Amino acid sequence: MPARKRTSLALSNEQLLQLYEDMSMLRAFDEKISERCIRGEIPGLIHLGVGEEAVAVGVSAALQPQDKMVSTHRAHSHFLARGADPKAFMAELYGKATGCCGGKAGSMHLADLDIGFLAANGVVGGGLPLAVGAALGQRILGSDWVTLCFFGDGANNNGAFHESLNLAAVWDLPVVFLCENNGYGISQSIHKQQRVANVADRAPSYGIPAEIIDGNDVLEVYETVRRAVDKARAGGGPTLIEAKTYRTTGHYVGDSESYRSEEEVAEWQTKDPIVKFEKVLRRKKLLSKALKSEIEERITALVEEATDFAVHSPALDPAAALTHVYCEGGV
Amino acid sequence: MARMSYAEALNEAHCIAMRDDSRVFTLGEDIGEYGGIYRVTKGLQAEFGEQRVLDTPISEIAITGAAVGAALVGSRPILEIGFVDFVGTCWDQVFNQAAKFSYMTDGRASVPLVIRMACGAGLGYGVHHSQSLEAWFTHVPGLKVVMPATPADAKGLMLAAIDDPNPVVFLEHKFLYEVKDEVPDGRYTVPLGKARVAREGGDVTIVSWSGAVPWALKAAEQAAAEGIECEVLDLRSLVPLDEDAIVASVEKTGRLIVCHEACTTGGFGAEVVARVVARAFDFLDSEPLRVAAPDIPVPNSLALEAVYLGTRERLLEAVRGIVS
Amino acid sequence: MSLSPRDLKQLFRRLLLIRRFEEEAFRLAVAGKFANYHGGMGQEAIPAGVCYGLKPTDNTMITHRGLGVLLTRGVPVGEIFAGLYAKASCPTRGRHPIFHMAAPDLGILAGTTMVGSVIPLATGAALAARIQGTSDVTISFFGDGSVNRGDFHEGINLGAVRKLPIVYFCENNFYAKSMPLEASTAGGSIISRAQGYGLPGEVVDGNDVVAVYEATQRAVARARAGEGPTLIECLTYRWTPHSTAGDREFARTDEELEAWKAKCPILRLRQQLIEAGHASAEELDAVDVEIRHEVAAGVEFAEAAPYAAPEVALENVYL
Amino acid sequence: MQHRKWPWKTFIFEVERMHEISYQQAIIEAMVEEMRRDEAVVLMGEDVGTFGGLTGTTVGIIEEFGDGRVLEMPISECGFVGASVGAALKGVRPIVEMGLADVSLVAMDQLVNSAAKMNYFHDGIASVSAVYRLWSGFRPSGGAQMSQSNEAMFAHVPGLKVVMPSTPRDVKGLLKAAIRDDNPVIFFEPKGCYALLGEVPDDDEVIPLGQAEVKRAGTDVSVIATGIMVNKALAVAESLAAEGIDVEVVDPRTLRPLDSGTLVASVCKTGRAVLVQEANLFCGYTAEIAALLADEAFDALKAPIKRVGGAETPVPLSPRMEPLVVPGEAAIESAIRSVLG
Repeated sequence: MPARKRTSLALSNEQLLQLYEDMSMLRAFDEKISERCIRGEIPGLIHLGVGEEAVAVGVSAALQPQDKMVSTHRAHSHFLARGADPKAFMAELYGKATGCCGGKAGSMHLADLDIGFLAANGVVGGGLPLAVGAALGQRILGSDWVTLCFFGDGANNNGAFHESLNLAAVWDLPVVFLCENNGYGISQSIHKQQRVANVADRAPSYGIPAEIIDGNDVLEVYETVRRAVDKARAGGGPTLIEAKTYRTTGHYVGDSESYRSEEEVAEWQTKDPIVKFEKVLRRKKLLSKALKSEIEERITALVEEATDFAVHSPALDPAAALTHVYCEGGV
Repeated sequence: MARMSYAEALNEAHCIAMRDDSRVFTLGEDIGEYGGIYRVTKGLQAEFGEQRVLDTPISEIAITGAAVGAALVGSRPILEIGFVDFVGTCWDQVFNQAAKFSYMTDGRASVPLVIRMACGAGLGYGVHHSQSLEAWFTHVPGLKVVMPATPADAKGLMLAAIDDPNPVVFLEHKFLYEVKDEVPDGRYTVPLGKARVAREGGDVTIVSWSGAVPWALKAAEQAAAEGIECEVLDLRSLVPLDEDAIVASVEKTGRLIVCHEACTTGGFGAEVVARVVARAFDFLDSEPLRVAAPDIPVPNSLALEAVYLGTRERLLEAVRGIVS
Repeated sequence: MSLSPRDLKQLFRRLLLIRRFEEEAFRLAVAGKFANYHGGMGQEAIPAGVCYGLKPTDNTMITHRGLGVLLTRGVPVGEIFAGLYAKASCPTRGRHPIFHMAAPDLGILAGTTMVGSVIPLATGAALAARIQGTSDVTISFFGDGSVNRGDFHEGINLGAVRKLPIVYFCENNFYAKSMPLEASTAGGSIISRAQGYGLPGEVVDGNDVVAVYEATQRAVARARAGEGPTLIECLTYRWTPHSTAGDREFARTDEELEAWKAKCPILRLRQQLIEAGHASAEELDAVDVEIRHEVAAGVEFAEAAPYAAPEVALENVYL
Repeated sequence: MQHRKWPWKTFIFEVERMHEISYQQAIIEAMVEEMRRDEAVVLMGEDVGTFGGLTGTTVGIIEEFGDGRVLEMPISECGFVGASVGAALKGVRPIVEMGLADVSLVAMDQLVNSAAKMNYFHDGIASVSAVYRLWSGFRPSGGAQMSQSNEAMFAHVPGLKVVMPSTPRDVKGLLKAAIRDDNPVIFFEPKGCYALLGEVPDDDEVIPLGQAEVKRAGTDVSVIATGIMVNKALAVAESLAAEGIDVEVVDPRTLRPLDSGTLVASVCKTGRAVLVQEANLFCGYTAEIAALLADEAFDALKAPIKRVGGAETPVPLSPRMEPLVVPGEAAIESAIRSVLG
C-alpha cells in the first residue's frame, strides 16, 4: 500500500474509505502481534499503539512519497501506515531473514529507507535530532522532502527535544514535530513530569507555531499535518503538533498497568478513533454493512498472510549476526 | 610538496573534499567566520557559504544527531565537536545511533559521517579540555577511529575518512596542530587500518599513536645513543587495527612497549598488549609494558600536568629496563 | 529589603573590588602569567547584586566567568589570584581551574566547565535542601550560551516540577564566544522560555546593581516560601574578549562596546551615591585606592606563593 | 526473612543464619536496609514509585519511605544524574536507578565530568556519595539498544568505582558497601543474574569494594570471569572436573579498583589464564586484565592468555543469532582446552 500523492486538501470518498481501512488494518496487526507475543512466538520488548491509529494514518495520508519519517519505540503503526510491506514487517518481528532488516532490528529498530522510514528508536528522544538531520540533509542536497518526526509526551522533558526544536527553528528547517501525547511516560502521568499542561505550550520558547488537536480524529490529524507539511515544503519552517490520544493497552505487552484506573481506560475506549470515524462514514452513506465486512475480510486475509509468511519464513542463518557491522567501500 | 601545519593540512583536506563533492558539508560550534577553536575550518565559510559551513548553537545532542540524520539521507557531514571531553554530552547519539544503523538495517542504510574532536593535554587547559578518550570509541562496533600524528597523514586520513561510508571518529591532538611538515599536494588518501613504521629498529618495538609518536621517536633517538635500536610504530588508525604490522615487528624484536597519553587502566594499550600476547606469545622475551598516564584527572597547573604527562620521561627508562 | 546608604556604599566597594580584580587578572593573562582567562569585566553588577544579602548557607554555583561571585562571597583575592596562577596556596592547589573551587562554609559549590551542565548540579543542591528540610536557596549562574543545551531544559524542568528552592540566573551578554544570540537561540528571547516550564521570568538591567539586588531578593523570597524557581535574565555585556587564548574579536563592534561602557555599573552607582549625598567623590576615590592596594597585595601573594609539589596531582582522586 | 529451624541446639558453633533469595530480591533488601539505617540515603529514578521501577526492583519502597525519600524523575537522565551529584555535594546519599545501561549513556557527561571529578575538585572537602544502578548485558531479544554491557568505558575513568556482582550474596553485600562508599559507584546488575537464587546471610554483611573472590579453587587453569559469565564458567569447571581438569574460577566482583593481587596469585599458581566477559572483546574490560597479567605474571605464563567475549557486533534481536553473538559455555570450554595445549 505505497504512500499516494495527495494534491488538494479535500479527500475523495475513495481516500476517506482508505483511511478507515488503514486504521482497521493497524488495529488488526497490533491485536495479532499481542496474541503471538503472549504465546512467546514474537521475541523481545513490544510496544503496541492500540488506540493511537488515527495519528499514524492521518499523518501518513498527509505525506508524499519522497518525504521522510522518524519514529519512536512505538513504531508499528507508523511503519505500516507509511506503506511498509506487511510481510517483511511481520518477518522482522519474528526475527527472520526475510524481515525488512534481516531479523536483526525487531520492533524498536524498524527501518525502510525506500519508503523514507529512517528509524524507530530504543532511546526516548533519540529520534528528534535524527529528524532535524534529515531536514538539514534536504537543504544540503537541494531536494524537496519534508521530515515528519514522531515523539511521545515522555520525550518532551528530554534534552534532545529542547536542542532539536531550537536547532530546527533557528535554521528554519522543513520538519514537522508530531507529539503523540498519550498522557504517560511508562507509569508517570505527564503532570508528574512537568509543570506546564501541554507539550505545545513549549513551542513559543522556540518561536515555532503549535497546534493541539484531537489525536483520535483522523481527519483533523490529516488536515493539520497536511497544512504544516505544505508550509514546511514551501520554506515556512518547522511546526509542532500535539495530538491528544491514548493507548488503551499497556506501555508494553505484559505491562501491569498499575499506574492507571480501569475507568480512565474505559472512558478513552469510548473515543476509539476507528469507531468514531465509522460513524462519520455512515453519516456520509459511504460505509455499508456489506462494505465494512468486505474490508474486514480483506484485512484479516492480509494479516494472516503476513503472519504465515513470517512463521514459515526459513530460520535465520546465525552467521548473519556477524554481517554488516560496517559498510563495504571506502579506502 | 608544501610545508604546512597539521591544522592547515586538515583545512586543505576540507577544501578538496568540499570542492569535489557538493554533498560534503561541515557543522560545529564557532566553525564559521571564527574558523574553529584551532582554525581548522578557517576560510571555509567564505568559500562555501553559510549553507555548507554551519555555525551551530551549543547543543551537542542536536548537532550530533542532526549530522547522523543528514548522513542517513545521503549527505556527507563533517561534524566538529570542540574537545573530546564534551562527547559525554552526546554520547548516546554516537554510541547508540550513529554506530548501529548499518547493522540494524542489515546494510541497507549507512552513516558516512566524520566526527572531529581535539584531544590531549599539555596546554594547561585542565580537567575538561585535556582528556584522551579514544578507548571509549574503539570499544564500539560500527565506529572507525583515526588519530593521525603528522600533517601528511592528517590530510590523507581525513580525505579517506570523508570517503568512508561508516561513521569515523577523527581525533586531533591539540599539541600537533602547529607542527609543520612536508605535505603532498592535491587529493590523496592514506588507507584506514595501515600502520606506519616511523623508525626502523631491531631491539624494541614501541607502538604509539597521535601525540605519543613524537615522544616515542625522541626516546628512540636517546636510546640509539646508548646502542638500543627501537622500532617505532605509528598506528594512525586504531579501528581498523593493523594487528599484522604490530605482530610482525614484535616477532622481529621480541620486546613490546605500548606508549599512549591516556590513563593506563582501560586504555587502548591494553587491547594491543592482549592481542600481541595471544598471537606472538612465543616471540616475547620479556613482559610487554604499557607506558601511559597515571589514573588521575588531568590537573590544571602545568607543573602538576607534567605528572600526568610523565610518560615522556618514563619511556626511556622503560626501554632500558625491557632490554636489560 | 530596600538598601540603606550603608548598603549602597558596601555594594560600591564590592563592585570596585571585582572590577579592579578583573582588570588585573586580564592584564596578567595577556602578559602570559597563566594559561587562559575568561574576563567578567563589565558584568560586575551581577555577582555583587545577586550575592548581597544571601545567607552563607545559601548555595551558589558559577561558571568560567563567575570569579566575581567568589570575591563577593568572601574568598580572599590573593587566593583567587593564586588559583589563576595554579599555585598551591588556594583551595584548588593548582589541580583544576579556580572557578571550580568549593567552599562549603561560604556556600560555594564546585561546578563544571560544561556550558549548561551546571544547571542540573545546582538543581540537585536545591533538591538536597528540600530532602533535608532546610530553608537554603540555591543560585544557579549560567550564560546565554547554555540556554540551548539539553541540561538547561532538563535541569529547569526538574526544578519547576518539584518547586525547588532555586533561582536560575542567566547572564545574557549577547555572545557565546562568536555566536550572537539570534543565531543560536530560536524565538530570539531567553526569558520567553520560562513559560515553557511554568515558571515566572523577569528581565533585569544587568548593569544596575540595585535592580539586580531587588530582583534576586524577590526570587529568593519566593523560593524560600516554597513557591519554586524563578528564571531571571540579566542583560549585560563583557568588555573583554571571550577569553585571552587568542580569541579574535570580529562579531562584536566597537560602537556596541562603547555604548555598553557608557552604562558602566560602577559609574552609575557612584553618581547615585554622590547625587543622593551619601558619599563624596573624595571618599569614593579613597575606597578605590584602598581596593587597588588590596588587589595588588593579592597579586604579590600569588606571585610569591609556591607551586604545589607534583605528588599533589595524585591525591584525592578517591576519598 | 524466615530463620532456618535447626533440630538441635546451636550453641556448639555459631551458625551463620542464611536465607535463600533471588539476586533481584537481594538488591531490594540491600536498598531497604540501607535506607532504614541512614536517613541521608534516598532513591531516585524513573518510575521508582508505586510502579516499582523498570525491573520491579523498587516495589514497596515508596510505601515504606514516602515520596520525600523516593523521588520519581521525568525522563531526563542528564537532569537527574546532575541533580544527584549536586544533592550528594550537600550530604544526600542518592541511589540512582538508571534503568538500562545503554540508556544511561545519555548522562555520560554528568557521570564522567561531574560525578567522577567532584572529589578531585573538592580536594577532600566534599564528595559525591552516589550509586548509579545499571541494568546491563544481554537479555533474550533485547535488541541493539537494550542489551549492552558497557562497563569498560566507566572502568577507564579515574574517580569512578565500578562493580559487577555475580551472586545474590555478592550483590547485597557489595550494594551495601557501594551505598556507604563516599565515591560515585557505577553498579552493574547483569540481566542474566536477576533470577539467580542463592544463600544470603541474615545479618548486615557488607562486602568491601576492591576484593576479588575465588569462587572455585583449582590448579590447572585460572578462569577470570565477570557478571553472568561467572556462572557459566563454574558450570564448565564442573563438567571438566570429570575429565580431571581442575579449573580455578576467580570473580573480580569490583572492576575498579581491581584486586590485581588475587588475580596475579591465581595465574602464578596455575600458569594459564582464560578471561571471560559478556561484552564484545575489542577494548573490553578483559583487555585490561590481560595486559596486567602479561606484565605481572609473565614468567609464570605457560601459554598465551585467552579471552572469551561477545562478537564484535551490536546485539541482534533474533534469538537464533544469540549463540554466535553471546559468549556461552562452549566458547569457555574451548578456550580452556586451547590454553591447556
